Amino acid sequence: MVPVSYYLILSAILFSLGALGVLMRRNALVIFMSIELMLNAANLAFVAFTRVHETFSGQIFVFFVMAVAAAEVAVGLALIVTIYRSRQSVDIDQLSSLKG
Amino acid sequence: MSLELILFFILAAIAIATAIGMLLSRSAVYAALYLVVNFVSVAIFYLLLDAPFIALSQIAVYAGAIMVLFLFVIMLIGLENLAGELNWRQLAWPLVMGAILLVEGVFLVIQRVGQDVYIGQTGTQLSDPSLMAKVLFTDYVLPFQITAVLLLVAMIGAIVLSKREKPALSNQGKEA
Amino acid sequence: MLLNEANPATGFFGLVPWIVFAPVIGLLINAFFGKRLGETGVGLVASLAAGAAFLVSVLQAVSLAQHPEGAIVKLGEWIHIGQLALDWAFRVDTLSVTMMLVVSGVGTLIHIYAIGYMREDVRFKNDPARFPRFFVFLNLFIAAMMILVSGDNYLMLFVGWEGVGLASFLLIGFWYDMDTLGRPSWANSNAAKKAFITNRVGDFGFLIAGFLMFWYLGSFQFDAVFAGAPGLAKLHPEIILLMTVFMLIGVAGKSAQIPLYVWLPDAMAGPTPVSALIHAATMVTAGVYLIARSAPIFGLLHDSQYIVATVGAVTALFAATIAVGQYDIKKVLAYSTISQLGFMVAAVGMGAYVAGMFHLVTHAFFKALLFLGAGSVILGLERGHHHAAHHHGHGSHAENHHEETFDPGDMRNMGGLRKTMPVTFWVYMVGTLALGGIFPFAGFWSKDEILLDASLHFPHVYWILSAAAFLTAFYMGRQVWMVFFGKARHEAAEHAEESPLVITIPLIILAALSALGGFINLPFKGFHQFGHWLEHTLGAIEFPPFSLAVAGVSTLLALGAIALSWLLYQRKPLEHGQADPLAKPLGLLFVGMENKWFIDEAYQFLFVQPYHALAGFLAQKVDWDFWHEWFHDSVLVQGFVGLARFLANPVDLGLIDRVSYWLSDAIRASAEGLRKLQTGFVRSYALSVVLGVAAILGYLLLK
Amino acid sequence: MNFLLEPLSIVTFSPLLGVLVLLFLKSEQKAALRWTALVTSLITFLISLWAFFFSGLYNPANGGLQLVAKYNWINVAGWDIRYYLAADGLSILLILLTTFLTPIAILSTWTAVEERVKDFMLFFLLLEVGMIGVFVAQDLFLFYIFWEFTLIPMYFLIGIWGGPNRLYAAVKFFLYTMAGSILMLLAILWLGINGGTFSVPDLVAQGNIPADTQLWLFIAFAAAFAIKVPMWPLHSWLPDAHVEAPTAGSVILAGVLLKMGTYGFLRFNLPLFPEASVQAAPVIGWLAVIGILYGAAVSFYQKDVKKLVAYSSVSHLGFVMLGMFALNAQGVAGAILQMVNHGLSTGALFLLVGMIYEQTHTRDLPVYGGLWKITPIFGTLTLIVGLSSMGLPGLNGFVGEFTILLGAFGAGMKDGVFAGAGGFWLAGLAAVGVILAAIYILYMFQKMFLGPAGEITKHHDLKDLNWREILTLLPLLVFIFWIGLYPKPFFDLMMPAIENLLMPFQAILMAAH
Repeated sequence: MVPVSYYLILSAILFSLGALGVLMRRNALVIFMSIELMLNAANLAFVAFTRVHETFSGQIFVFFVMAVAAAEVAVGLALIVTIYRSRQSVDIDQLSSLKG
Repeated sequence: MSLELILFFILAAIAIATAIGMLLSRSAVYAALYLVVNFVSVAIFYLLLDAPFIALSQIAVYAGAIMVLFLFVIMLIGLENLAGELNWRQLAWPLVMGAILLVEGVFLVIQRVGQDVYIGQTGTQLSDPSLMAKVLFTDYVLPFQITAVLLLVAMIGAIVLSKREKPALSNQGKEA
Repeated sequence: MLLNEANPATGFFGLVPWIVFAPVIGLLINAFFGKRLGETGVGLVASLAAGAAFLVSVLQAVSLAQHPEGAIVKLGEWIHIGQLALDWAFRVDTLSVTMMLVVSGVGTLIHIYAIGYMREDVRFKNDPARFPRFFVFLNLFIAAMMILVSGDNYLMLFVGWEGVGLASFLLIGFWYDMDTLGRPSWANSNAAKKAFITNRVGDFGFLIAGFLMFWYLGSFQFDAVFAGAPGLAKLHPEIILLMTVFMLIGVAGKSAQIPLYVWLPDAMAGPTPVSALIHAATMVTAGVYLIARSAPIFGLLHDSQYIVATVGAVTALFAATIAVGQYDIKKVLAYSTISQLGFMVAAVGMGAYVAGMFHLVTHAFFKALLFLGAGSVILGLERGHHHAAHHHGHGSHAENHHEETFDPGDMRNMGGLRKTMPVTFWVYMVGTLALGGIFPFAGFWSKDEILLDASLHFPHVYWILSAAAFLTAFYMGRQVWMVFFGKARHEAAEHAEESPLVITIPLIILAALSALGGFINLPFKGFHQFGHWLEHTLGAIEFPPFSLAVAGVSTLLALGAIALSWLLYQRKPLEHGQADPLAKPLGLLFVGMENKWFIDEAYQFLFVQPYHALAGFLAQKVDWDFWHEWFHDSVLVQGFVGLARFLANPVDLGLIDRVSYWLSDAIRASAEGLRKLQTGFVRSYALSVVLGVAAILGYLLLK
Repeated sequence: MNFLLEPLSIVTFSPLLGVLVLLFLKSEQKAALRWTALVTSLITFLISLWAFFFSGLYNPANGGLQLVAKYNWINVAGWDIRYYLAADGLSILLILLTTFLTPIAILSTWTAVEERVKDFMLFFLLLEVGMIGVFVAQDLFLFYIFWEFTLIPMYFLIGIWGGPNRLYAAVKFFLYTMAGSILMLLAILWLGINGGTFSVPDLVAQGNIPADTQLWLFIAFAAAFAIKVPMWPLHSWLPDAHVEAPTAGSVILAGVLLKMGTYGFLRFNLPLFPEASVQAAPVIGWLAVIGILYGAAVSFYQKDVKKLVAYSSVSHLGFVMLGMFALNAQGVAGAILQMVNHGLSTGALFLLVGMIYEQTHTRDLPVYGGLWKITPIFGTLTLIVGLSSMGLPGLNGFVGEFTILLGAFGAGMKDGVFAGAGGFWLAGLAAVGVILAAIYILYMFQKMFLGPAGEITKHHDLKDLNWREILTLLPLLVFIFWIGLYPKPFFDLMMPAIENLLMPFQAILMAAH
């Protein structure tokens, strides 16, 4: 038997790694992948809690998260492609038009 | 130390390792491949947690669809050499923050959940996809529909975004 | 279906709705297919429809002869709310069938006459396409009039009442784009409008009477109302009086009594068959019918009778004086009609219902005859005018035709038509004698009966009516001398031509009826057939013995009047352009007669102009300038703008702005510092997000 | 989701399907857009017929609310707001009138609206949803939402497709109606909070509002409704809105939107505040009579045909208000029928005016004249509709006006509501309105169709009505004759509900005298 806290700690580790990825990488694609990693970490926690609370809600949430993630990836990648077309790069440090 | 626990640790190691691998990889293709492995390991965790439907969805959606999409995009925009992207002087803050997050997360889990909470034993019911479907199509039918619309909108959005602007043919024709 | 609902024991009663359906079918056919049917077809359809109605009426009379109690034929429910129960129900009794016979009988003859008349009229007016429309309207009139006389409740009567008003409006305005002489003008349509609106004033009275009736007697159905009226008369006689007075307003509108008679003379703008049918023989007698029908109410109070009889008598005399001063052949007849209606109203007002109805019937015959005769004269003159224009006209005929305003209805243009239009002359003479009250023509008997009743019960009415009778004979004499005798005063009259058979045959039939119509109710013991016929409906009727004194006096008066008119107009026939021989001796009096006592002008001044001014004042000054422009656009909007300005200038600029400037300065200063945080690097934003997450987690941890 | 499958929900929201289809059409596909809107509105009409007559779910002999759709909606902070739709004899005719007039109005835009057809049709169908919603909502909150919702499409219909002064008219229309609604909203909130529910039938059943409070609430509701009706002297927005609105907008404005005001009185003021209604009846009665005479006199003076018809609405709706507040069976039945009649005949008048305006681009009476000769069908139809509007017996207007006047006269009897406040004079003066109606209608008819040919008639090559236009008017004419000759089916539909409605008033009037 695995204590549920193990799963949660694993989820926390993966989440932190994902966050780290977002913070340290400049390539938009990799940042995107890191975000997916964070979503996965959250999903893992959901499923773990499903077993604790004995309800389907967690699984169903995971299901929705996946759907949203798919949508997000579709739009996000389209954005990246568009950005690449105009800038010939996906380095987000070069995208600084928001500078105040 | 049960077999399950051993399996858990092995898989956890793989998951963490592939995550770190992705973080550090020099090439986007490698990063993507690391991530696929990570997703598959997480899928196995789902199986361990008696959620077969989610596990298979995980493989189909994440490892399959999403990652293929990534690879397509990588192919589309060309391979970019990411060497030298990681500038260690810039990494101080991210590392600090990541560490803080990790520590806080772990402590929260310990504080709130405790180590002696075990997974329930009624898993056979929770693993039944048909029961889940029943809940999904009754209590959650409205969110379900909205999700469908969301996907449709995302699809249209992606099409609109990635469509190339048509060059103004008439003007060129005149000049030519 | 309709047949089943009638009592099978009572012969043809079940057919009675067809008196309405037949003309409705006729009008629908002509309305939709009129253009394709051609003129003869249209006329035939319309005449057949009217004839069918006449046939059904005759069948009703046949059935009534066996079952004098009559019948009520219910067609369907109309308005049922609470105690209000109105049905489409037809009442067949001797009174209504009398009216049906007159309306459809005279109506059919006039339909036939109109085929000939309109065929020429539309050509004189240059618009043959309008031919079918005339017969549509004419059938509409027959249908509405039939509803009026056959309805079993006051509301159904009212449907017909307004329906004939509509038909009258449409027919008066038939030549809506010209005046009576065919010049482009608003005159005819004004006349039509005037007729409708004046009638509406009367209808208003009718409605109020109806409301009183319903709320005090609980019904509109004739039998129910009559049953309850005597009880009410004991409790609240004032209500009965009000009811009768308001009903009298309705009668005054429809039957052209003082003070609402003014529309009828103008109504002569309609084609002559219309004048004959609607504005002489049938529609205008609806008021008389209404009072006769409501006999159980009017008979309850002496005051009601007194008022009605006086109004009728005064109208009779008043209109007769105006008739004396008119030159238009149809105007004379129009005022004569008003006067004769006054006789009838006075009769039914006095309670002499049989006399009134008798006069109604005979008057329908001879007045229709006179109008149609006048129409024939007018057509004859038109023909003569055309003829003359063709022979004499040098240069363009059309121009000649348009520039000269030849009035074919003006008696001053006539003279000597006795020779050129012999048939018309003879029938016209019959009509004149009947109207003048000369023994043994129809008018003598009926008028005599009215005078006899008046002499017994209402002496003042008798004196007034006698004077009116004298004037009647006088103006008719004047007309005949001016039109048919002497010599032609206009070349059109010289070349006048007799009308075709389709016109003269109805005239001859009507002439026969005018001559012999009086025999339906001879005032001798053992006769009185018409009175006994109506007795079934009106209850027991008093038949005063024939009085030689009354008859003798009225005959002497009539003969005297004719003699006087001979002296004035025939011994020295009028020359072209000569003033009326009465003008000098009567002086101002004749000016008044000539100008209809200036009543139209007075009404114009008293009612029309004030209403125009009031409407203008309300619309322009009150509603627009004051309420719309000033109050809304100035007070409300400007007030709001002013308030906004106050808030904007002193309050906003002075106070709030000052504060906000200070605030904005402070914010700008701090923003200068803060903008450095905006590196534009996505990752530094992400970092701050993570920072936030970490802070929240830390809070959760420490809580 | 069941709430959407209720018959009345389907009736109310079916135009939205058309809206959905319209969204996928291009703005250039004008024919397709028009057909879509027309077919949608026809389907809505058929559904409404089905719901009331052929589904077997509605029993006309029952006076209570039927086809009930009742669902909890918002239950927070002790508020009980429901999705509550139902119909009864008071509203059924108006619902049918709405679904009946909408396709006719759409048909009338076939050639009249050429710009932004898509937006026009969208707004029109949305407007229909709002109007039907107003007539079926039985929850005050829901009613208020529908009530305000109708403003928005109408605002755009006037503001975009209107005449030269359209913005002024649209803004005035919007603000005027909004101003009244605010007071009503306050009263609704008061009722909902104090009564514990927003459902009208429940509130009526509770019925324990003290008399003086009733009066205040009555006034607050009346403020919104009287502006919409519009009752004299709050009519100032009407001529502007009517004159500027496009034909179809005028038809719906006169035909349905104004009825929302009178319906509001009938549905809310009378049952919710019976004592206050009896108290206020003489005031409203007199305002109505003033409106009848004033509207008739003012419309007689107008040179602009549309304005003339607009002011005549003030007069006609005065009759409706007078009958309603006579508070007896004849008056109320006549009032409801007159609402329908006004929708039919004034709607038809606006259609006719629009048809000639399309050809001549002027509504100035003096330039017309002699039209009947050139356009006989047009003239004849206008005559029939005009006669119906002035209450010629045998046509629909008479049945309504007569029963209203009869009711009003009865209310002047010793146990009626008008007994102490003018008595017979109200009905008597209102009957004068019948004369004045003849004057302005005949004036209009004469100036347009009779007399010698006017400027326009001479110089334009005017065409008579075409088949589409006749088809647009034909249904209206059928009902004009039907109601005039055989109104029984219509009265049968409303009588049970009217008896229920009037039940409390007999007791109140008994107590008062």
